[in-house]
Amino acid sequence: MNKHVSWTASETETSEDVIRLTDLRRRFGETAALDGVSLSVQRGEILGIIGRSGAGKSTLIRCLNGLERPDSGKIEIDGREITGLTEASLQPLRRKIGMIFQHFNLLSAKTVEENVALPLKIEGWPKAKRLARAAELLELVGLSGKAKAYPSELSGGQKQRVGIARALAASPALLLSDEATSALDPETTRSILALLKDINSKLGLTILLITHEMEVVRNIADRVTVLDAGRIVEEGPVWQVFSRPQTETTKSLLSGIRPQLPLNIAERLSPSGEGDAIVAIDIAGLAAAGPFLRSLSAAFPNDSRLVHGGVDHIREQPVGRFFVAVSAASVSNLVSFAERLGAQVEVLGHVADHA
Amino acid sequence: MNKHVSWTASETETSEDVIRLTDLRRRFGETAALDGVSLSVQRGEILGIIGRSGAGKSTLIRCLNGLERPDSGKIEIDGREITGLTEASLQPLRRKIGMIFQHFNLLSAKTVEENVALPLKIEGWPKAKRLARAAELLELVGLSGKAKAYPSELSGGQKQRVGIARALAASPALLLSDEATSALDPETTRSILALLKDINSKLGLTILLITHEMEVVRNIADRVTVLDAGRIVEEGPVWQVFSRPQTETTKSLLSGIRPQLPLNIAERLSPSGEGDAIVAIDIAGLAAAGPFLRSLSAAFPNDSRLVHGGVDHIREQPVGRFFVAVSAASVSNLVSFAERLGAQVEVLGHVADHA
Amino acid sequence: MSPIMLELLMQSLWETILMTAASGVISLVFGLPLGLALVITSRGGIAENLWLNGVLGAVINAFRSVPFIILLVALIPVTRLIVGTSIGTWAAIVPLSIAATPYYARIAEVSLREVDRGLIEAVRAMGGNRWTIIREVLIPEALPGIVAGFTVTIVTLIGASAMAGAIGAGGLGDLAIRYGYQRFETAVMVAVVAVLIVLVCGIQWFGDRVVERLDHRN
Amino acid sequence: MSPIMLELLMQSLWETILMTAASGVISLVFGLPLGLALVITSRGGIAENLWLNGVLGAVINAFRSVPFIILLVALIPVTRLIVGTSIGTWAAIVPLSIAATPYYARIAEVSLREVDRGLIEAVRAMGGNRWTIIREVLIPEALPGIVAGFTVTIVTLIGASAMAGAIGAGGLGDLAIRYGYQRFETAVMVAVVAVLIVLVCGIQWFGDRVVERLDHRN
Amino acid sequence: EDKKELKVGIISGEDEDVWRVVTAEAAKRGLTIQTVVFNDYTQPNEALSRGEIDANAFQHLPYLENQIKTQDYKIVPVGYTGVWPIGLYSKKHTKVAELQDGAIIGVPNDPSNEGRALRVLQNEGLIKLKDGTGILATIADIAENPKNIQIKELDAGIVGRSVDDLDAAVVNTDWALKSGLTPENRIAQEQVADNPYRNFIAVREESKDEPWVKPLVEAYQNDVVKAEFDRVYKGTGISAY
Ligand SMILES: Nc1ncnc2c1ncn2[C@@H]1O[C@H](COP(=O)(O)OP(=O)(O)OP(=O)(O)O)[C@@H](O)[C@H]1O
Ligand SMILES: Nc1ncnc2c1ncn2[C@@H]1O[C@H](COP(=O)(O)OP(=O)(O)OP(=O)(O)O)[C@@H](O)[C@H]1O
Ligand SMILES: [Mg+2]
Ligand SMILES: [Mg+2]
Repeated sequence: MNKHVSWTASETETSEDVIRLTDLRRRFGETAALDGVSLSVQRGEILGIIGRSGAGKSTLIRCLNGLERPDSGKIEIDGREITGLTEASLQPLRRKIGMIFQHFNLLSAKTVEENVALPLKIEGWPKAKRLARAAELLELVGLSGKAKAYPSELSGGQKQRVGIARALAASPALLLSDEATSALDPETTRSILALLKDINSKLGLTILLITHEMEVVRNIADRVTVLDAGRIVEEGPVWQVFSRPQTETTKSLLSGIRPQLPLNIAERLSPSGEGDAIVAIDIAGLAAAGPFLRSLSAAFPNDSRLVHGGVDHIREQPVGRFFVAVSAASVSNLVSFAERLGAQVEVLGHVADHA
Repeated sequence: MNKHVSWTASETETSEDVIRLTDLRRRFGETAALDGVSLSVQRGEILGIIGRSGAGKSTLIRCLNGLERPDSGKIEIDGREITGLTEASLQPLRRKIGMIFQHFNLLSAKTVEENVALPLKIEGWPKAKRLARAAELLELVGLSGKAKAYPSELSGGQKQRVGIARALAASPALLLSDEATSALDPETTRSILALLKDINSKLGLTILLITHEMEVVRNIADRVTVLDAGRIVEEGPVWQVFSRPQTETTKSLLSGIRPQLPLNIAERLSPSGEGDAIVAIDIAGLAAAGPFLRSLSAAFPNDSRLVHGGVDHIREQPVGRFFVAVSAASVSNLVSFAERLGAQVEVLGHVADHA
Repeated sequence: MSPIMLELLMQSLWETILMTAASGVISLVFGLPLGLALVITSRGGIAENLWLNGVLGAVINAFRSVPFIILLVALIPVTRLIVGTSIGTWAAIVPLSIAATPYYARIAEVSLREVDRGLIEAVRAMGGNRWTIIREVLIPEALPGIVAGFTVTIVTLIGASAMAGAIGAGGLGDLAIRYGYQRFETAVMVAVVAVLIVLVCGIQWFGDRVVERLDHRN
Repeated sequence: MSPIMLELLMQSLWETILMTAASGVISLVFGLPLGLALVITSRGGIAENLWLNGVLGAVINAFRSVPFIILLVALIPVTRLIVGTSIGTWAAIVPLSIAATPYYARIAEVSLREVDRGLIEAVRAMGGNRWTIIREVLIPEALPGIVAGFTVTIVTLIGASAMAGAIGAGGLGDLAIRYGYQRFETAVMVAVVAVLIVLVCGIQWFGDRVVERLDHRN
Repeated sequence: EDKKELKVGIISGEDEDVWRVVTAEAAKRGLTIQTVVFNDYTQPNEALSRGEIDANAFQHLPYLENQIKTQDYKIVPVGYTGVWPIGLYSKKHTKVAELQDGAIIGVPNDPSNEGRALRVLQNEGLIKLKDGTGILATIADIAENPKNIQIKELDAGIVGRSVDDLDAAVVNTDWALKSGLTPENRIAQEQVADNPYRNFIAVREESKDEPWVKPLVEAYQNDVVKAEFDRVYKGTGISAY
């Protein structure tokens, strides 16, 4: 439509930055919602944004399409500085940015299909075409039967899916998603993520994805950014951050998705040297694949036992996290054995009886 | 307060049913939101309710405190039939039931602390006492600093925590929670669940917990009920349902929490007998603990390799799910070996090269 | 009641309906945009312009400050310009509309202000311009309130139209005043008031049904 | 302007303020509960009672149907019973209040209807009774609209009070009619109308500020 | 009982100025007058009859008689004040005879003025009222209308200002002046001599012999008041006592 904003990946294949944020700040009274955020997102990338409740995630994403004006800092979208733009000059830009709201924000006076077709109406599509497109999207999110219903007649997850369909209707080049799957069951979440992934790879859609479900980040994001109290505390490829989180915040956020020693065993751990030792072994990349555990079993045939944990895959990268019980006598052998194979090892303690 | 509704576990220790539903039905036009639901919940139990979006979960929970009137069926709370009750006679009952709404439903004209204190105001507490109690609860949900803020000044997760604090304010005997943690980060979720679990064990709070996060069910629920299109399709102790789901719906809902063969390997699977075979092994209970994998390694020392999966714990029950690569020649041996140890085994296919 | 009174009653009913409907429609056509203008130019509005907002507010207040009978007289030249005469039912429509427009603007303003800002943001995020926001959000979302407020306005207009008898507009209110009140023909007054009550009840009932149908918020 | 006119102006201003304030407060005190009653007894309301709703609606409509001047006269016995006289500023407060109460009931009804049902459910779920719902949800949540509607009502009352000149109530509107319209003293009329405009602008400004402070919905 | 303070009901307008002077004159005679200003013609008699005021001064006999008939008032006149003759005005015609078939004529719409106006039209031979029609004639009382005259009933204060939209209008003289009508526009007029529409001060029948009645009338009927009367009414009203 507009020269400035036609920036889907299909047009230019260089991986330049679609979004570049420099030292973004936004205060609400006492609270610094954004406290100096700098961030770049490449075309076609899927960036997961995680952080504690109140960390500033929604505020960040709202700055990107000008719904929230930062107090200071620079926002460049496709190389164009937008902080100074008027509402009117933001409009063509926003038409290429889809947004899924944390609270849905569906228009109560419009039916489901009218809600989904609205971005197309704004783009000036004729009625028949936009209703056809709405029907197509409702089909994709599994809501064909609810096209004529009003939002008040939908369940929470159904409302959220309407919000997703609406955000995708105008085939945006950039999708800002604020907890788009939080009200969805895992199955529906999976199908929505598959849909997003599909659009991402076929049309080069760039996605910024706020979520509290680490599974979602693991399954779909290329890179992840961890916000804490308005600052970015960690950032990197998902498999790296997930397998070796550096900050306490990240570790805490990820603790649900990374195997943790079960409470009933952890409670019985004592630092004393009696009984079996419990050792946590982290290993990522190719070394983590099956052979590691087999080698371990082979090296300590009657003496090592997998108590908890296993091999997981993050974006095709195998990541292993094992809690192994080993007799007190073999602990140091096991540690040096594992470290030789490139693992991070930690002796957590000892359990008196067999767990 | 009222003779009929003082039913906390501390008073009577028999494990009678707090909730008994018989053939509950509710239609919205064409949609059967509840299509004959019968269910019992015991005092002090934590029941997880899962199901696809639109399955009828919210409708079910809303029937329990009379916000929704079923078309037919019987609802007994603490042995008292409530379907026929008037609004006025429901009121004392509802004061003992806390409810966390999917969409928060915070009063916009009241501050956070006034919102939390409202159930106490209804119970007739004096102002100073109820504000003290509100402060206590806000502390518990980590929102002490926001007591004087209005809901519109909160982030999504903060709003949800206010809703949780409010539902707990009047020390209910039964808590109805509709996706109470869906807008919360994993860390906050964990602390909220710990709080609920604590109240549950100390005061015998009965909890009905709708959630889409299977982690939540796994970590806190005693029993789980799976709804599909208004019917209960599966029900049982969490560790049982989670380790051996019977219906397709449940399997699909749980697939995220149970290790799945990574896509990059699954894609390369072929039914032909060339290359290594990939075998899925499910094993629950004590047999799943470490020795199983060690025995396997011992039995097929150079021939078996853990590709994905591992040992997990559900409510202290070890649950194993392993994807093992084994040479074509050893497949049948491995299957019979595993089955002898009580595992469920499935040969998924073969991969040509080494995964 | 004499046939002549009955005829007068029917004619007055028609005059009331004509005056109320015409000035109602006009006040809707001009008052709603004016109310919209008040809302969108106010602080935090989608076309914030406090200066314009102040001017609009002052003009509206000015028209609302002038007693109706004075407006009626002061507007005689305007009325003559527009409808060609300053007397009769049609002439009454001008001052009635001019009085009702700022009134309805305030009523509509109250409802338009209630629209959830999140919905406005949703359409802003889609790249909708002000006009889109007005057409797709403000008006449809406030519609139940806009219609309910219009019902209030119409009923108020029926009351105000009684005063338009001063310029020979006729109508039920004027009939009631002249025959019932000034001439103490209580029977006529009671009959006229009864017709008025039925008319108002009908309008309110119809308005309520429309609101019910439009309201999808539950 | 002569000192005598100035004194008259000040006195009329005081009479207007007195009439408007007193009847405004009374219409708030009675109109708000009436509006609440309309909302809670309506279909799906928290005290659904369609019969009562119909009766209340009809009574309100009846009062709203009667032209104000007729109400003024018809209420003379009532007025005398309440204030001891049927003429003067205090006497005007009775018919003004009785006219404004059903009017404000309708205005408040519009705002009260807008309250999100989810919030009512939240308080029902806590075991709140109707009274709690009214006090903690309906009124506080609709308060911005209730206040904005009250501002509209007060300004409308200023207009209506001009007609109370019929019973010798005085006030600015009446002064404007007497001098401006009946005596054609344009200077006086302009002065009076200017005072009226300032008064109305002041009330509107104050009302708007109150609404702004009360509105926490953003 | 020795009444020291009198409440007198008047109709808003120029009379307020006149009564300010009357109040001053009354003070000289030991009477304190408080005027109660009405802008509606039905209320002063009602208030008088109920004893809320002691006298009023706004009406003529035909009006009072009709009020007495319908409302049973016990009210009597005690002294004349002035008369405001009513006239037929036109900006399009110079004689009554020029009024054509179907001419539109405006008349005041309040009962007393309307009856009076219709009688002016009857005097000019434009219409004929039914026999036995009282002074409060309305258009329903027209028996013959040979010229098919269309009569528009308008507010007394507006009928003059609408003369451009009419062929002719019956206007009270005071209103005529304010509406920009001059004696040249007058094509017919009510007779002034022995005009039954002279206004007066009225009191309740029971108080007609009170000692304050005489000084009250005297307070009005004097040269000081007449001067003010002539000043404010500029010849449209004529003192008539
Ligand atoms: N007021 C209503 N009018 C019409 N249909 C409704 C209404 N409320 C719910 N439904 C329908 O009933 C079904 C069950 O809704 P319910 O809200 O119980 O689902 P749910 O299991 O809570 O889903 P979710 O996980 O998405 O919140 C849905 O198909 C929904 O569309
Ligand atoms: N309008 C506002 N007024 C005052 N404070 C606000 C406002 N909006 C946000 N905040 C505060 O700014 C901080 C960041 O809010 P934000 O909504 O960005 O958090 P979030 O990371 O999206 O959290 P969540 O995961 O809970 O949605 C919070 O502490 C919040 O209370
Ligand atoms: Mg957020
Ligand atoms: Mg739900």
